[in-house]
Amino acid sequence: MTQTTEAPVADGTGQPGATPTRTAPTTSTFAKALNAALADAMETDPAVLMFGEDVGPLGGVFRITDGLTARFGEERCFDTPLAEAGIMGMAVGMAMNGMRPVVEMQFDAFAYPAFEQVVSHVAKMPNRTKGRVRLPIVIRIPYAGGIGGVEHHCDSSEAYYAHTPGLTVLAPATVRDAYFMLREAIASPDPVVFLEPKKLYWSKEEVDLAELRRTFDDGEAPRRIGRAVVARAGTDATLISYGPSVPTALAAAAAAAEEGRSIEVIDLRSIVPFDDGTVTESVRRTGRAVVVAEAPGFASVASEIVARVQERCFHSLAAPVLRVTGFDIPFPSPKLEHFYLPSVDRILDAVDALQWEA
Amino acid sequence: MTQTTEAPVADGTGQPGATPTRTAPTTSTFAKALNAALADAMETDPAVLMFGEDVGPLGGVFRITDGLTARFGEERCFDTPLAEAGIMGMAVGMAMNGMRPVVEMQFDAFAYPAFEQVVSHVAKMPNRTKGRVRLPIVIRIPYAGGIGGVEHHCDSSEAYYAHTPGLTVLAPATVRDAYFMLREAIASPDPVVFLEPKKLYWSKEEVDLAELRRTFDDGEAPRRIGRAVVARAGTDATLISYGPSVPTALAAAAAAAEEGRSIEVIDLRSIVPFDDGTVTESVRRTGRAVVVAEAPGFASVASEIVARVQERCFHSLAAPVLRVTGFDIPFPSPKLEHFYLPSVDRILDAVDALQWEA
Amino acid sequence: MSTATNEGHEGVLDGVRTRTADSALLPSAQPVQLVDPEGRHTPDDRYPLPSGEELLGAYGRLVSGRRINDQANALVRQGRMAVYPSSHGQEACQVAAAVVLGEEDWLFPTYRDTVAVVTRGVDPLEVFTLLRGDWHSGYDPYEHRVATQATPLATQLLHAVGVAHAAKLRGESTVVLAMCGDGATSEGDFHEALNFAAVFHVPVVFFIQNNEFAISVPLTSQTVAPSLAHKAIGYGMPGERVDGNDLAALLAVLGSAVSRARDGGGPSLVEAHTYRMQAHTNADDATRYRSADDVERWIPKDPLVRMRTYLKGLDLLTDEAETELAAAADTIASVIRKGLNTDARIDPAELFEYVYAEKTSQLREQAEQLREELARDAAPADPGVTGNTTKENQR
Amino acid sequence: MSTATNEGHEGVLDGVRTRTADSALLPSAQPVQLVDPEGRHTPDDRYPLPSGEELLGAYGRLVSGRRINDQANALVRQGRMAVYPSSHGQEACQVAAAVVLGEEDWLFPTYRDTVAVVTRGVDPLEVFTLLRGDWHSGYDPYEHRVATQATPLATQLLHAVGVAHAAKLRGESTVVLAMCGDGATSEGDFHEALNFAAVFHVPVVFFIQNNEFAISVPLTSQTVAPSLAHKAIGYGMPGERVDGNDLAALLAVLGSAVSRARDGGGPSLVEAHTYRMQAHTNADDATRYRSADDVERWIPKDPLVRMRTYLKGLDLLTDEAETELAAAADTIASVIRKGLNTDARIDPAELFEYVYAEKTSQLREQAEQLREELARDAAPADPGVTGNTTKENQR
Ligand SMILES: Cc1ncc(C[n+]2csc(CCOP(=O)(O)OP(=O)(O)O)c2C)c(N)n1
Ligand SMILES: Cc1ncc(C[n+]2csc(CCOP(=O)(O)OP(=O)(O)O)c2C)c(N)n1
Ligand SMILES: [Mg+2]
Ligand SMILES: [Mg+2]
Repeated sequence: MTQTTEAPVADGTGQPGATPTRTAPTTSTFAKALNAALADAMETDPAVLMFGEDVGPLGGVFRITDGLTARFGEERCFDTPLAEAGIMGMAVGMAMNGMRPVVEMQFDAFAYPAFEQVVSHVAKMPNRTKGRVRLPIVIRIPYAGGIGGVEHHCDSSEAYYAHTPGLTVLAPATVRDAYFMLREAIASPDPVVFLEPKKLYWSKEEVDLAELRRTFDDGEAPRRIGRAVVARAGTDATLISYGPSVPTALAAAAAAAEEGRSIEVIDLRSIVPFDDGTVTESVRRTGRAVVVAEAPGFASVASEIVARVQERCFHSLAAPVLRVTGFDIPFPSPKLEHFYLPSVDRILDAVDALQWEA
Repeated sequence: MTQTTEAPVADGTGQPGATPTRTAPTTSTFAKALNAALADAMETDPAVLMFGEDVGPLGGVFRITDGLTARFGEERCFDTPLAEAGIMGMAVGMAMNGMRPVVEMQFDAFAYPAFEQVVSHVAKMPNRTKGRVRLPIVIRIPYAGGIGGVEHHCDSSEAYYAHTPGLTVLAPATVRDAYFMLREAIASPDPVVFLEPKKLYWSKEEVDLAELRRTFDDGEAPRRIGRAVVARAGTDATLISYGPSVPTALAAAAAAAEEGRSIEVIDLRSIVPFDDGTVTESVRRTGRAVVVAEAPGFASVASEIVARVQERCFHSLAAPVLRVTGFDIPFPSPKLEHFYLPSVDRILDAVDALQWEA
Repeated sequence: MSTATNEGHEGVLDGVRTRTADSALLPSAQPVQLVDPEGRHTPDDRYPLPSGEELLGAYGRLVSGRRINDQANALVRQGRMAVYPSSHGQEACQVAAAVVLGEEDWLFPTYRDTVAVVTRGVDPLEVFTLLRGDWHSGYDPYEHRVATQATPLATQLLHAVGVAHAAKLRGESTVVLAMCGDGATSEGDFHEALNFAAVFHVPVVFFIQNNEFAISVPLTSQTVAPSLAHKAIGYGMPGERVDGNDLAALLAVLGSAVSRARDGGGPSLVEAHTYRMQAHTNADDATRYRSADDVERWIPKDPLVRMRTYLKGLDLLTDEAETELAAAADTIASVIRKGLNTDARIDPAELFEYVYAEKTSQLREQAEQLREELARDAAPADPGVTGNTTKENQR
Repeated sequence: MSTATNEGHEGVLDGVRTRTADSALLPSAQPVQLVDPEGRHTPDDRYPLPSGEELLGAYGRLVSGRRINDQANALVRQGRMAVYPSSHGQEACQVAAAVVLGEEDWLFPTYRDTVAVVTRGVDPLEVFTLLRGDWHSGYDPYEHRVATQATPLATQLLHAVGVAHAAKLRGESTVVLAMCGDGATSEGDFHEALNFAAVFHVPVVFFIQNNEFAISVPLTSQTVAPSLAHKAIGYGMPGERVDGNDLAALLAVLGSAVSRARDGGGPSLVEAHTYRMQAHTNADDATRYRSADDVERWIPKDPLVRMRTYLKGLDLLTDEAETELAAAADTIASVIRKGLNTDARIDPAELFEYVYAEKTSQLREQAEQLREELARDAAPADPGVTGNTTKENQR
C-alpha cells in the first residue's frame, strides 16, 4: 500500500544539511509556480515546447506563459491559429517526432473541439503501437469555477478524461504541488491532462521557487503522479477531494474541528492513476467518508471514488460514502454559482449525515 | 418510488379485448425494429428528419435507415458531407427551427468530433435560453463491442454523455424496447443520446411491428425513459445492467439458477434519467448487487450505479456492490475482445465474491 | 438530396474547370468601398450606393450603437457588469448586419455583436443578462429571430445552416446571416458550416468581421491566405471583401448577398476589413501585443465620422437630425444605465427548471436539497442572525 | 513565430491582392496528365516526364501493389482476414505517394493505403496485423517513417503537420506526405491541418485521393467546389490536380511538391482524380449506390494497363522484365498468404502493457485478475476438460 503522508515542507526544504545561507522562502502564487515550472522545464530540456491560443506575447489569458516567448524565442513558445483540434493534433505529431509539447486549452469548455484527438489518438496511440510511439504531451487546462466566469468558462471536465484509458489526469491544489506536478507531468512519458483550478491561480504560499527547482532537478521531490497526500490528519471521518475543492474541504475540516470532530482531508492530486492505498488506509481508519468535487456528480470522478472506497473498505464503513458535488445541471451563471459549488456548509451537512448515532 | 416490473408482453399485446383476428406475432430483429420506429415516426410527424453519413441510398452501414430515402424522399432522409460536428451543429439549427432531427453517428468513436456541439450546445441550449429553445434531437449511435470491430468501432462512450447534464441517455437491450424507446426518444422534447448495441442488431424476438406501432400511437406503451425493468426476477442478488450487457447478465443469472442461486436482473434501459426506484427496491430486497457494463470501469456509469446503490441501500447490503466492467484500457483488437468484455464467468465470479458466508 | 448545382460550374468529375468560373467565386482584388475615409463617394460598378434615406437611417443606428458600446464600457468600469467585449470601431458592421435582414430572417451573433443584436430590436437589458452574470442568455431567440450570442467560436455557423436548411425544406423565404470573427475562421466548424451550406445550397450569408485580432493573435498568425474571402471558392460559393468601416459598402454588399440567398442563389461569404479599436474585453491588456500607433492608424477610418462627413456633405444630415439622433442614443444609454443599476431578482430554484423539459427525479431531489438549505439559512438560528449566514455561525 | 511569408503575396492587411497571385495558388483547369489512357505521352510544360528508368521501377511497384490488393481480397473471402479496404484502381496513387519520398521523409497513410505502406518498405505481414484483428497496428512507425494507418478521418493530417513542424524546428530536411480521401476533406481536421501547415510554413504535401466516393456518398454530395484542389488558396498554399490513374503524372506532380516542400517552399495540396473500383470494403454493397456502368467507365483508365502500354510501346518493358515483375508479385503474394495462414500468437497480458509507460496500480490489479482467470481456465477442473471451458462446465 502506498503511504504518502509527507509533511508540507518535506520537499528538500528545511532538511538538515541545507546550506544555511539559503535565502528565506518567499511568497509565490499558484500561477507563478506554474510559470516557473514551465520556464524551468524549457530550460532543462530543449524538446519542451509550449503552444496554444494567446500563450505567446500575451502570456496566456491567465498569464501562465508570461515571458516565455521573450525568454525562449517564438519557436519554443508560440501562438497557433485558433483551433483546438489543430493544436492537439499538431502536438501529437510533434510528440511523435521527438518533442515534448505542452499545450494550453484556453478554458475547459474550449478543449472539447479537441476531444476526438484526445480520445482517439493522444490516449490510444501508445497502446496502438505497442509502446513504440509514446506521446509525452501535457494538456494544460485552466479549469472549474469559482471565478464568476460566464458559460463555457467554468466546466469541470475531469470525468471525460479520467474515464479515458491512457491519459494521466492531475489536479494540483497547492502552490508547491502546482510546481512539482507540472514538472513531473512534462517529464512523464505519458500524455497528461493537467487541470489547473482557475480559482486557485491567485492563491499564495510561502515557497522559494528556486529551491523547488533545485529539489526537482536533483530528483529529491517525491513522486506525485499516482500519490495522494493527507492534507490534514483526522480520526473521525475522511474528506476525499482534489483540485479546486481541497481548500473547501480543508475549511470544512477546520470548522468541524471547532465542533470537536476530527476530520481527515485527502488531497488526491492525481485522479489517474488513483492512489487507492492512501485513500483506503484513511477510510478504514476513520470508517466514514465524504467525497467532495465540483463537477456534476453523475457518472463522475466522485462516483468512482465512492465506488472504489465501498468496494475496498466495506466492512470498515459506519455509513455510506457520501458525495458533495456540483448538481447535475450546466454550470450556472456568475451570480448563481455559489448555489452550485460545494461549500463548507454542504460538506458539514454531509458529515453530519454519516450516521454518528448508529 | 417508481416501480416498473411490467411483464415482457405487457405492451398492449396479448391483452384481453385485443381483436382475435390479429395476425400472429412475427419475428423481428433489433435492427428492423429500429428501422420501423424511424419509418413510423417519420410517417407520423413530417418534422422528423433523418440524416448522417451513408444513411441515404445505402441505408446506413448497419441498414437501420434502409428504405427511408426511397419512401420519404431525399429531403427527409439524406446523406451529409462527412463531418460529424457539421451534422450535429446543423441538427441544432434544424431543431431550433421546428424540425425533429434524428442523426446517425456512424460508429461510437466517430461521434467524438461532434463532442463540442453535443456538450456545449445540444446539452446546454435549452437551459441557456430558459427553455425557450428546446432541442428535440435524437443522436443515434451504433455502439459498444462484441462484433469483432477494429479500433474506433467498439467504444462504449455512454459515460461521456451520461455525465453531461441536459442529455437523456438511453440504451435498449430488447427488440421491443428498441422500437418503443426510439419512438419515445423522437417524441421527447429533450435531446436524446440513443445508444444502439451493435452486437444486438441481429438479435431476434417474436414481435409484431405493426402491433407495436399501434400500441405506441395509441399511447398505450408504458413510458420507458427513466424506467428500468426487472428483466428476470430473483431473490438472492441483483445484477444491474443495460444495453449490450443485459443478455450477458441474463445468461449469468440462468447459469446461477442451475447452481441454486436466484439472481434478479435489472435492465436499466434509461441511463439518464436514472430509475433509482426500481434499482433501490431490488437491492434492498436482495441485499447484494453487481453492476455489469462494457465500458472501462473508471469514472463510468457503472461507478455511478455503485455509488447510488450504496448511498441508498447501505443498511441492506450484505457485501459491497461489485462491478464487472471493461478493463481500464482502450478497446482491444478483435481477437482479444473476448478477454475484455464482461462474460458470464466473470459475472458469476463477482456474484461468488458477494460474501455469502458472512 | 437537393445538392447545389452552381451556375457556371460543371461537375468536378469531368475535370473541366474554367478560370472564368473561378473568378466568379473569388473576391475582388480590393475590398468593396463606396464611401472613403474622407467621406467621398467612390463608385463601384457592381454595387449601387444605397439611398440617402437608407444611409441616414442606418447612420442613426450607428450613433446609438457607438453609445451602447460606450455605456457598456462605463458600466463595466463601475462594476455593474462583469465583462464587455466591445465592438467599438466595428459598429458599421454591426448595424449593417442587422438592417439588411427582414423580419422573417435570422441573425446569428457572437459575444461581440451586442450592437447588432440590439439594432435588430432585442431589448438591451435582456441582452446584458449574460454580461451582468444573471443567466446565460436573457432574450427569447424567437421574438426577433436572433440566436443566443455564441461563445464557443464558429459553432453557431452550423446552427445557422440548420435554421436555413429547415426553412428551405418548408419552402420559406428566410435568410440567415451568421457572424464570426477572423480568429473563428480557423476552427473546424467554420469549414464544416460553409461546406454544408454550399452542398445543401441553403440561404446563409456568412459574415466575417475581420478586426485583425483574435484576442492577442494578429491575422498574420491566423492565416496566410490572400484573404479570408478566398476561402469561399473552396466550398464553391462566392466570396466578397468589403471595407468594414464603410457603412454604405456594407449595406450594399451584405444586402446583395441577402437578396442572392433569398432568390435561391445559395450561400456566400463576406469578409469585412475592420479593426478592434479596444482591448478584446476589459479584462484584456492590449498593450502587451500591439502598439498605440497600430490603433491610431485606424482612427481616421472611423465608421461614424466617415458616414457623418458624407451625409453632412450632401446635407442629408441636418443639425436638428443630429441632435435628435444624439437624444435617441442618450435615451438608450439611460435605459441601460437605469436597468443595470437595479439588481434583477434571480431565483436559484431556476437552476433546475430548464435542464430538461420535465425535471428528472435526480434533479427533483437536488432542487429539494437546495430549497431546504436555503430555507434553513433563511430561518435565523437565533434572533440576531439573518440572511446569508454560514453554517458555522449558525450553530 | 516563424509564420510564412508567401512569395508573391503581400500581407492581406493592406487589402492589395492581385489576380496574378491568386492564379499561382489555384489548380490548373485540367488535371495534370503525362500519359493518357491509351498510353501516349501528353506533354505538359510544367512537368517533365519522369525518366524511363523511374517509370519502369515504379511500374514494378504497381504490379506488386495490384497483387497485394488481389491477395488481400482473396484472404478476406477465405476468412483469413476480417476486412480489407482495397485500393484497386488507385495503385498509381499508392505507389507514387511512397516512391517520391526519401528515407528521411514521413508517410501518413489511411486504412486504404496499405499498398503505399508496403511500397515504402513496411513488412506486409506487419501491416495486416490490423486487418486480421491481432492488434491495432503491427509495425514500428519509426522503422520506415510510416505513421499508423489512420481510421478517424483527417485526424492524421494534423499529426503530419506536427511531425513536419518538429523536423523544421530542428532544421532537418524531412518532408511529410499525408494522405486522405475525398470524403475526409469535409472534416474540420482537414481545414485545421491545412491552415496550420500554411501558417507555420512546414514541409507537408497533402495528397487527396479523390476516388469519387466516401463509402456510398458521391463527391457531388461532399462538395460543390470547382475541385478539391481549389481549397488550397483558402489557406494560401498552391493546389494542383492530377490524373490519379497516370503514374507518370503522379510522380511528376508529387515529386515536385515534395521538392518544393524540401526547399522551404512550404506546404501544398495535390488532388488526384481516381476511382474506387471496388466496394468500400468487402463488408460494403456498392450496388446499392452506384451502377456497374459507372464502374465500367473507369476500366479503360486502369493505371497498370496504361503504364504498361506506354512502357511496352517504347520497349522499356521487355517480356523478360514482365515475367520478373510477375514473379516478384507472386513472391509477395505467397509471403502474405503463408503468413496469414499461421495464427500469430497473441498474449492477452499485452492488453495492459502499453496503455502507460508503466502500469498503474489499477492496471496491475486488472492484469492480475485476467491472469488468474486464464490460469484457472487452463487448469482442468476434471481430467476430461481442458482449454477454453466456461465456468459453468468447470463446476
Ligand atoms: C472554441 C473556442 N476556443 C477559444 C475560445 C476563447 N476565445 C474567445 S474570443 C477568442 C478570440 C476570437 O477572435 P475572433 O474570432 O477574431 O473574434 P473577435 O473577438 O475578434 O471578435 C478566443 C480565443 C472560444 N470562445 N471558443
Ligand atoms: C471521423 C470519422 N467519421 C466516420 C468514419 C467512418 N468512415 C470510414 S471510411 C469513410 C469514408 C471515407 O471516404 P474517403 O475519405 O473518400 O476515403 P476512401 O474510403 O474513399 O478512401 C467513413 C465515413 C471514420 N472513419 N472517421
Ligand atoms: Mg477578430
Ligand atoms: Mg473516397
